[in-house]
Amino acid sequence: MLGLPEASANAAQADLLIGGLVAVSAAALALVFGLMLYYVIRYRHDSPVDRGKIAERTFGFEMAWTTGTLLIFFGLFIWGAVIYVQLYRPPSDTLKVYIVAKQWMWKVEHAGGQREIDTLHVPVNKPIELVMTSQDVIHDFFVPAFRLKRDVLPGQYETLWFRPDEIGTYHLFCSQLCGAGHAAMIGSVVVMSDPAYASWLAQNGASGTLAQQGQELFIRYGCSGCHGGHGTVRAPSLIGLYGSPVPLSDGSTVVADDRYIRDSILQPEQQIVASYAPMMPSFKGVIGEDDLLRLVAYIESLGAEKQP
Amino acid sequence: MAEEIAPHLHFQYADTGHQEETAIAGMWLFLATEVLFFGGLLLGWMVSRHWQQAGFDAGGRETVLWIGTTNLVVLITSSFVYSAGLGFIEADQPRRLVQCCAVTIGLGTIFLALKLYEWHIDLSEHLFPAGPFKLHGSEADGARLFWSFYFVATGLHALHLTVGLGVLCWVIREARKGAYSAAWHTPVEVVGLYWSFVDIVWIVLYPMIYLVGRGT
Amino acid sequence: MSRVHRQLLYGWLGLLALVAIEFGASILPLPRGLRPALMLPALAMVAVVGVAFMRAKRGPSIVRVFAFAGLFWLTILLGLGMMDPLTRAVYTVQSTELP
Amino acid sequence: MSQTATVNERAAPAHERPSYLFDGVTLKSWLLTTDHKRIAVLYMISITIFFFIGGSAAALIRYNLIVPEGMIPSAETYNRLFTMHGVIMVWFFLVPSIPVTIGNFVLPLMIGARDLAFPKINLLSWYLFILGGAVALYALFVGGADTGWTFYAPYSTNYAQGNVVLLVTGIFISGFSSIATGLNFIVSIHRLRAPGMTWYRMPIFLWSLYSTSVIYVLATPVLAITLLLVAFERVFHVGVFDPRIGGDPILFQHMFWFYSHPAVYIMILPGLGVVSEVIPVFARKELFGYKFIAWSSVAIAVIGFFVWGHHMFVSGQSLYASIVFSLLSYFVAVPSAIKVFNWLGTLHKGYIRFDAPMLYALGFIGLFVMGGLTGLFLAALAADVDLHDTYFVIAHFHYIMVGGMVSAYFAALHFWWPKMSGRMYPEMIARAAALLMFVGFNLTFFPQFILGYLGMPRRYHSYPPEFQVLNVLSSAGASILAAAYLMPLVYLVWSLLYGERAPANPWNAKGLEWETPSPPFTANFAITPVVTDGRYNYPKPETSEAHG
Repeated sequence: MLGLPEASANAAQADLLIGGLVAVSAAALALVFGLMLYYVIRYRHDSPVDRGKIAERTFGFEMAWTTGTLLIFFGLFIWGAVIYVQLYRPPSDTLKVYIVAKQWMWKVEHAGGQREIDTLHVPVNKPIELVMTSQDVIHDFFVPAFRLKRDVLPGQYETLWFRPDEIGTYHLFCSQLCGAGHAAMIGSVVVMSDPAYASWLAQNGASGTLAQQGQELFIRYGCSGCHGGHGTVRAPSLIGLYGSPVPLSDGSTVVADDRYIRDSILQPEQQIVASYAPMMPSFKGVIGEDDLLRLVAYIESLGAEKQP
Repeated sequence: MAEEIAPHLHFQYADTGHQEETAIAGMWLFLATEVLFFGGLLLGWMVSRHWQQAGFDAGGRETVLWIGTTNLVVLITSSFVYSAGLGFIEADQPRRLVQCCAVTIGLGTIFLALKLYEWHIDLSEHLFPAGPFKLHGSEADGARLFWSFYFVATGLHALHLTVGLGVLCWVIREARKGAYSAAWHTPVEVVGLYWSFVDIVWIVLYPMIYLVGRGT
Repeated sequence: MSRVHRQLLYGWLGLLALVAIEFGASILPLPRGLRPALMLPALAMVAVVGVAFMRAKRGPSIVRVFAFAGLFWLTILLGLGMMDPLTRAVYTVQSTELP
Repeated sequence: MSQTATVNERAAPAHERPSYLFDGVTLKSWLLTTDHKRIAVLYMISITIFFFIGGSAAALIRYNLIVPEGMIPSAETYNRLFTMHGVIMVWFFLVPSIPVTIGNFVLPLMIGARDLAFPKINLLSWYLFILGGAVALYALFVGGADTGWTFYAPYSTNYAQGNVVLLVTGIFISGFSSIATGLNFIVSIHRLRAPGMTWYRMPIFLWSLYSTSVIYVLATPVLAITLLLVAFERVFHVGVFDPRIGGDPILFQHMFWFYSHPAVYIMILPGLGVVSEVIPVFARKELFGYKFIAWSSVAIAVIGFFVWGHHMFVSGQSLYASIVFSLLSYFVAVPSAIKVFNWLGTLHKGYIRFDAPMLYALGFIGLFVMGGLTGLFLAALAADVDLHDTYFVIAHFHYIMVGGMVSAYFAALHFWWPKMSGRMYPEMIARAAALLMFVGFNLTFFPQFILGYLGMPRRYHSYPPEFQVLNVLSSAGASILAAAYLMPLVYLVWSLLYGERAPANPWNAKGLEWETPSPPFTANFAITPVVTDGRYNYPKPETSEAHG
């Protein structure tokens, strides 16, 4: 609508919803303004029109419009919720891109190790999943063309997925007040055709993929001392860990996702794997957000090794 | 003229009973706002403990249990004594009211003195969440959260208590001037409500600060 | 001793008993998730103070309405406020892939 | 209505008493007054000053946005400006506005009381407001703050520039003034109604003031503790919101919106009450569905506490929480819709006159409906993901706050001006101002809906050039709006000196306040009135001749 491109599947759905809301609103506005104008003209004080009998009992009217609005509102709620839930249900084959926000820039890291700032290159018609965190305050990743935004919080990962379906360059805004450079924290999302994306990746080739860089860090930070190799005793092996359920010492089970791995590096005592002693030190303040992403990517790649 | 019959009656009230009940209702409503004020802290406690349970409880284990418990008993007793004083003025015994007020002030001062001593211990053990901190390692973060909560909560409670002590001093002064009688003692009752509420706050804070974190 | 003062005394003794119960229960090795149950004696103590010392059952009925309002809104604050933290971790990214 | 003497009757008959305006003429007699009517006047002067300070900040904001790169060179200055605008308008104009001025003035008159329950606390409330306002103004002008009025952690606690601690202290102090007012209103309505003034005989405005006061009393303390925690964290660089030690910044948002969403209803409920009061008078017809309007105010106040999470659909709160809050948000919209339909029912078959209060009230209906309907967009989860934190939100809440509440404030001001000042305002100029306000308002804020949909985020000092046309339109509208707001300031002050003397009941309205002289004397009623009407209502059309 209004010349704003609908560059993702979600955008079309959101536009439909907004269109529906506009229609409901227009109808309600027409009703209210229409009746109001009609009444104030017809029943102005010096108008001789016969008022007739005035409704004494109002209960029926009240029930009618209360029920009517409730039903319409409930329908709108369901409509909005159904689309919203999809935003939390990414497909399993997403292409992951890691984003670190800081005052006032977007640092983007691709799985292949390519890095860029304030620009995000993605292939068209592929589900993209952003794993985002902030180094300082709360930012917000907002792409109007996708009708999507999500706050980017310090201290935890937020994820956001979308499937761009139109090639082009779109605005990326920070939409959560983050300081003097808030309005300057803008960039662009470049949706490219597959071949163009492949050649972009090749041209911006980095020193190893994100996972490979993570592997170096895995050794440098001493993680491999306990978690390295197969069948280690002191610490659980990380091979095949990613995406699988982990039994914890308190009897519960969590799925080892990005957030879990990040938390386990920073706050190892919070979720102790069953039958292991809580002996791992915290790496909080030791490993920066950039390197954390690499480690997570490396551990994810270990998970992929096991699965055929 | 109404003014001469009942010197404390404001002109918008029908009689002193009407005015007294209104004042009491007003104080209860004020206490309802105080419930929400401390309710925000309670939510902060619940959420912080939810995210950082181990560290939060580890922080709680560092509190000085004996002072907290003694203070609980002291404050409960003070509330009891003050209520007894209210009973005395209703029986037209202003001297007894003055005595009860004095004991209440004494108990409140003991609470405050113990609290100050406890803060002194806390600070000298580096339990203030900012700066160098007593706990290290993985539990330090949650413990810092606990101690942030602790200082805000106990500080606000102590502030309420100090205000209460000031008001009690005013009551005792008025009572000694013979301002209160069985017929009219609205301020005594209203102040009693406030003092009991200060007691209630400590009753709720006590397990949150001193008990929940222990024994794990 | 007057009836008023006798009732106050009972209230005070009841409170001391509750303090003892609460303190005693805290020594038990309760699991971490159950420790907040130590708040229950405190709630009983609040009720005793309210009734015995603050005379919540006497006085105009509006007093009880105000007290109820305070507690009701506190429940809203805590209940809806905890709804998010209690459910936030459940919907992590990969949870759909649970076997 | 029959009247009877009560115990505390005073001697002098009504016509021999000085009006409250001249019952003591020294500055001291004003500054130490406990008369609710004088305190209302003190409040009115204060919030007018705040309104124009906040308005000047708004004018500078619109001035800045005329060009994409921003007319004001520094983004820091711009951030301080919108923080100033938000803080002053929210806490020092909108939250107090109608209740502390009009409400303070007419509440005791309407229930047939001589004053509020606690007159000294009422005066204390004004002093707290002034103290809080002075501290906040000092903080905003010396050093300023760039957090926006929302103070989101961890930005406000660890990163923001300026005087955040002092600013939240000012807001904290003024919060106690809100609590004092709300407490006074609730207790007065419960305890001081004249004999025969049952709940369902009360003027509808009192139902909305009562509901507003519930929010004052129960939401404000949570804001107070939240701001206190922010101040603690800012001073010591550690606290429960600090993500570096595992604190939850989203907790701040929960606590902040627990106050600030109901506070939105603080800002609109009195307006809804005023409009429900004004429309029947100028339609010469009983209010349609009195009980439904009355209880819908209470419903808004209560349900309004359940919906705060709809400000946080993209904040990272849980999916469950978002869905529940979205559903509850739709529930709170129903009572508002009920009110609108009942107003239309009241207009139906009336004898409608178009005096300035009525014009403001009709304008209110239109703008309030626009604001309410766009609220449905923001309550719909998927639409909010797109529109959140854009100019769509700005436009939405300005339609409610400015289009709605400020229009209602002017409706109330004109409606009760004869009672408060004893003078009539110039009718024709007032009508012109009402129309100009409506036009200027729509021109300012309608383009912002489109801007928001196109993706312009809020709080942007500069913006991509394609947004310029709509921004220029909006700024042009703002200049019309500014002129429209200056008009009442001029002609109302003029009327104080040269206006026609007002009769006791210029609108031929029902209600105890109209049975007192204009302006009333200090004790309001010579003898306590006894209400015997079966129902607080307005005359039926066949019995009422058009007035004046």
